[in-house]
Amino acid sequence: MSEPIVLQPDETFILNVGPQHPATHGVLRVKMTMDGEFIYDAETVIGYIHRMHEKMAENRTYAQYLPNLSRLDYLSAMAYCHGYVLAVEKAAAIEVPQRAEYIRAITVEMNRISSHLVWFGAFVMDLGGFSPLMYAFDDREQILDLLEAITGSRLTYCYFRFGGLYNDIDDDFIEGTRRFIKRMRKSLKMYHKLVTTNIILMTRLKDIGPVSADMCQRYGATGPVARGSGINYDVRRNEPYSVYPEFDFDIPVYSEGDSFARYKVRMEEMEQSLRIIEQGLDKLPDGPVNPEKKPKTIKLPPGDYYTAVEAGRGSFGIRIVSDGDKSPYRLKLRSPTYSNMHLFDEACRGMLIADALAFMGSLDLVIPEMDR
Amino acid sequence: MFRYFTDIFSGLWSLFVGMGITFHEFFKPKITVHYPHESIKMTARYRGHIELIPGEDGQPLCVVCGMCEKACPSNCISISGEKPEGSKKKVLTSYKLNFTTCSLCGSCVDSCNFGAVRFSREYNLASTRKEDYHYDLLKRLEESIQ
Amino acid sequence: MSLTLLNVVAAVIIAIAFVAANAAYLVWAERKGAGFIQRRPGPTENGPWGLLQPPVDGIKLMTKQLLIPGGVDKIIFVIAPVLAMFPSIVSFVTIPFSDTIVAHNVNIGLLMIFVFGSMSAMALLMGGWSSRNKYSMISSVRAVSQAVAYEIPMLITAITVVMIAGSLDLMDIVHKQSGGFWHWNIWPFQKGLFNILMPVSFLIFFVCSLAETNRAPFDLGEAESELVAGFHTEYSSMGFGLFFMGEYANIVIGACLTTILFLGGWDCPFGLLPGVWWFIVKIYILIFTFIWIRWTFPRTTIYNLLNLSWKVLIPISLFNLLLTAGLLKVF
Amino acid sequence: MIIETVKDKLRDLFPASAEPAAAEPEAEKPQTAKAEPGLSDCDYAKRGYHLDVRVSPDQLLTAVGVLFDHGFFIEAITGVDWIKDGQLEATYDFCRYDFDLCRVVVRTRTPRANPILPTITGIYSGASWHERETHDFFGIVFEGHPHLIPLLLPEDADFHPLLKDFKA
Repeated sequence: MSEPIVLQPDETFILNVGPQHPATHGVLRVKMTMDGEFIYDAETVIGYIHRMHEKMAENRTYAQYLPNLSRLDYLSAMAYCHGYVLAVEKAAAIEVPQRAEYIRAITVEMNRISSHLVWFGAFVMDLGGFSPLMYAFDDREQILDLLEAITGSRLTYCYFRFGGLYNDIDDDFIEGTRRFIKRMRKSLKMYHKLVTTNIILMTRLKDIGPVSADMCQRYGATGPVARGSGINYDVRRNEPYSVYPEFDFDIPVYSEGDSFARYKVRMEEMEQSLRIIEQGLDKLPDGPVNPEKKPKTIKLPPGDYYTAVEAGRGSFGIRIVSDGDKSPYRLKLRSPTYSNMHLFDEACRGMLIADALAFMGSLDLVIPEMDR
Repeated sequence: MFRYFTDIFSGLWSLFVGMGITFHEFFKPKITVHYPHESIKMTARYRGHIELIPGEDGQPLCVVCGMCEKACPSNCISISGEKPEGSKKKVLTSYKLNFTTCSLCGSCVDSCNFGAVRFSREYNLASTRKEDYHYDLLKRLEESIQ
Repeated sequence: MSLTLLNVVAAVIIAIAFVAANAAYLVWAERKGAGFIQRRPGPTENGPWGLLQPPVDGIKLMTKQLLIPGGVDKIIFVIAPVLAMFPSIVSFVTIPFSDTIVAHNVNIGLLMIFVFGSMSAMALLMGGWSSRNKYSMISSVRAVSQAVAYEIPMLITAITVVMIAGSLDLMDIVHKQSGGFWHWNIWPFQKGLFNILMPVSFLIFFVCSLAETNRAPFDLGEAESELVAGFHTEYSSMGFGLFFMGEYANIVIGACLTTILFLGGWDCPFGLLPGVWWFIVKIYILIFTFIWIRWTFPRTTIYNLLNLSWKVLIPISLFNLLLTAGLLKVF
Repeated sequence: MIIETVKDKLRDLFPASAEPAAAEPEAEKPQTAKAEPGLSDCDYAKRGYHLDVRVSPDQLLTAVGVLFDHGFFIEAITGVDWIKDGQLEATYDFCRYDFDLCRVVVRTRTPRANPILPTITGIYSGASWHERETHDFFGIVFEGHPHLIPLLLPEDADFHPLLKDFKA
């Protein structure tokens, strides 16, 4: 890393990165004030694909809102649906069969791996390496095939229902998942040899984009961004929900706070997710996946309810304010990327543009989720 | 000084390891499917747009209860039926699906208590006009039976 | 006199044809290679194995409108792509493919190639500067600092070889290495001197030619994930096409030069049947390595690149120069 | 326990209702009734948070400052339009990074006709976007916010879509 450079505010020019730029992965715009190749100041402009999901919730019944959740973060749609069904089940006191909870955990973890694989590929592509993207997509394709076989779609699953699931899993899925776990472990080793230990990648990521724990607190960063800064925070552990207390898994935490720490956190999370899936398949109980009596119309008792789950990118929270009607009075979606991206403005000051874009990649952005 | 050379050497070695992996991948079989020339098997639970299920007499099983219409989050289903003289059941006269706003969530299939709708297996839909996606599912059913 | 003029004209025409054909089919090879490395088939639709893809691409590029954005420095903007292509064609005139196949051998051939090689950095600077685009401007500045940093170790390494051969004439350099692969400059023992740094020299030269041609992992000028398309962001149609062909022509020159300086030119590895085919085989192996590297590694940043050049490549190549000079004096 | 510490600190804000706010029956009545300032424990298993702090706008900064000092991070800021009361409520969610789980909700209300609240960007820098978003959706003006321009809505948006009387 170069010495800190004193930037001259009067010799700057403004560089508009985005809304259409290869590194922004969607329509995100960063207005950078540049001094040569160094960033003097940056202002992130979001909202280009804002769809007002929160207003939609007010006009729909609880069940009708289910498909919307997959459209927030299209890469780990399962976790978002999970958060929503958990929130409603908690408030309406709906019992969920154990088998359904296990299948939920398994599919959510598979989706987390697929989401991290896209991040891995796209991140290395941000850094200029192309082939890892293709290898990662090859592995992700296996997950999508498995999930497609049980849910019927490849990206916007809409698989969870209040109190249960859309339908049960079959033996093919279990067998296929076990095969996938073996394959994925092999691929992860390959990724480590090809990418993690690569000297070019290491020099590009080490000491780049430091995010301190204090900054995380001020901005409310969660997920791998916080865990890369030495904060041991994972909603699955800190605030156990669903059947996660019954699994034995580690939360990878690195204290460096640089892009490489975030990279390592996500790579290890994939391994931990594999462990969870394996245990889930071993422990999978028999029984129905839907409650005896499926609730027809759902009405929550008046009051407000908060539920958080660990999505692919951090803590995803749902606040439902109910007035006893069959649609929510107010529904707030707390998306993790929104908070994670917010610290970019402060953190990227004084960086080279190439480093800043690598840093942006390490935050793992999904723009539709940020804009909602 | 020693560190300087070990750094260079280990860096160089990591590069050669990476090249070894890509060289290995070079000779592995291809994994892509050449879409128009070949296609993959469709899964049993594939979600296409919905279609009506015919009964044994070839008529739709639908009893025009309107549950799917109500369940749809984006109001893309509109159905109507009438009660013919001397019959107890309502008979479906039209089942319109506006596929432009459908998000394939399956709420309609879930909500149907009579098992009258299911997902079709249509996947290669392409058109330049919006109107082509306003389906008349009843007509589609009649055509498929003929 | 007229005969010589005719010679030169014919040579230039052949060189242009060779460069164009190479550039076109290297794009194909690049895409095929990338595809194979990434486990997909690459272009397949046009002709057998997609072999008709390059002409089709060429037609597409030529039929597109040549857009000149408002506010650009028109003259420089138009000259830049030509300047990217021109030096590589001229360089080919002096490159000997075999004992007999050389357009016009000059006794300072190596120097001439380096002179024209430096001009390609000029083209990038002019293209980026005149485009009136901030990305292009950053890219052009990067390209120049990169060219400056990498020409030094490249030249020093070349001088080492020139000292061993005792000539700037490319023909002579190849002749000195004839008679089996153990005589090539890449190996530590040849002509009675024992210089263990020669393989390192070869690596340095190869890395420098990667950087010199703006190839990954040193494609900072283009850096599509940072600078959109770098210096040719604003170019369309054949303006872009010329930059593109210039890049591939430079790759061929880099491979030719590496082959001549270190791999014995058209010399057979076993001392049998020397000829142009060996030369072709060698340069295409090197070009494959270029492609292979591009699809394996991520891109470096500008300061890592300068660190590598000034802290690693230049000291080692300088040391090698001294060592070789000393050894030549002693033996 | 962090809950006790925070509660003790926050109780200073409410001299009048310092006596057992916790004793307040866990409301099944509509939210609108719980408008008066106070502090109450919540059933975590049902509500999803432990502590419900209702402050008046001028106490907001003190309450948030207490939470910042105790290592809370900001989850989200949002609003609720209580159109029947003629009030807008701003809701601040806080949580902690360590295993001493404690979720705190700070609410404050402001009249619907002229919604003005102090900004907390001085304490939590990350509140900036959340406040801008709340400004977009509800029209609440955060006084002292450095850059209160539309974030998610278009730059020239003059409507506030999450107000209950908003018609598209």
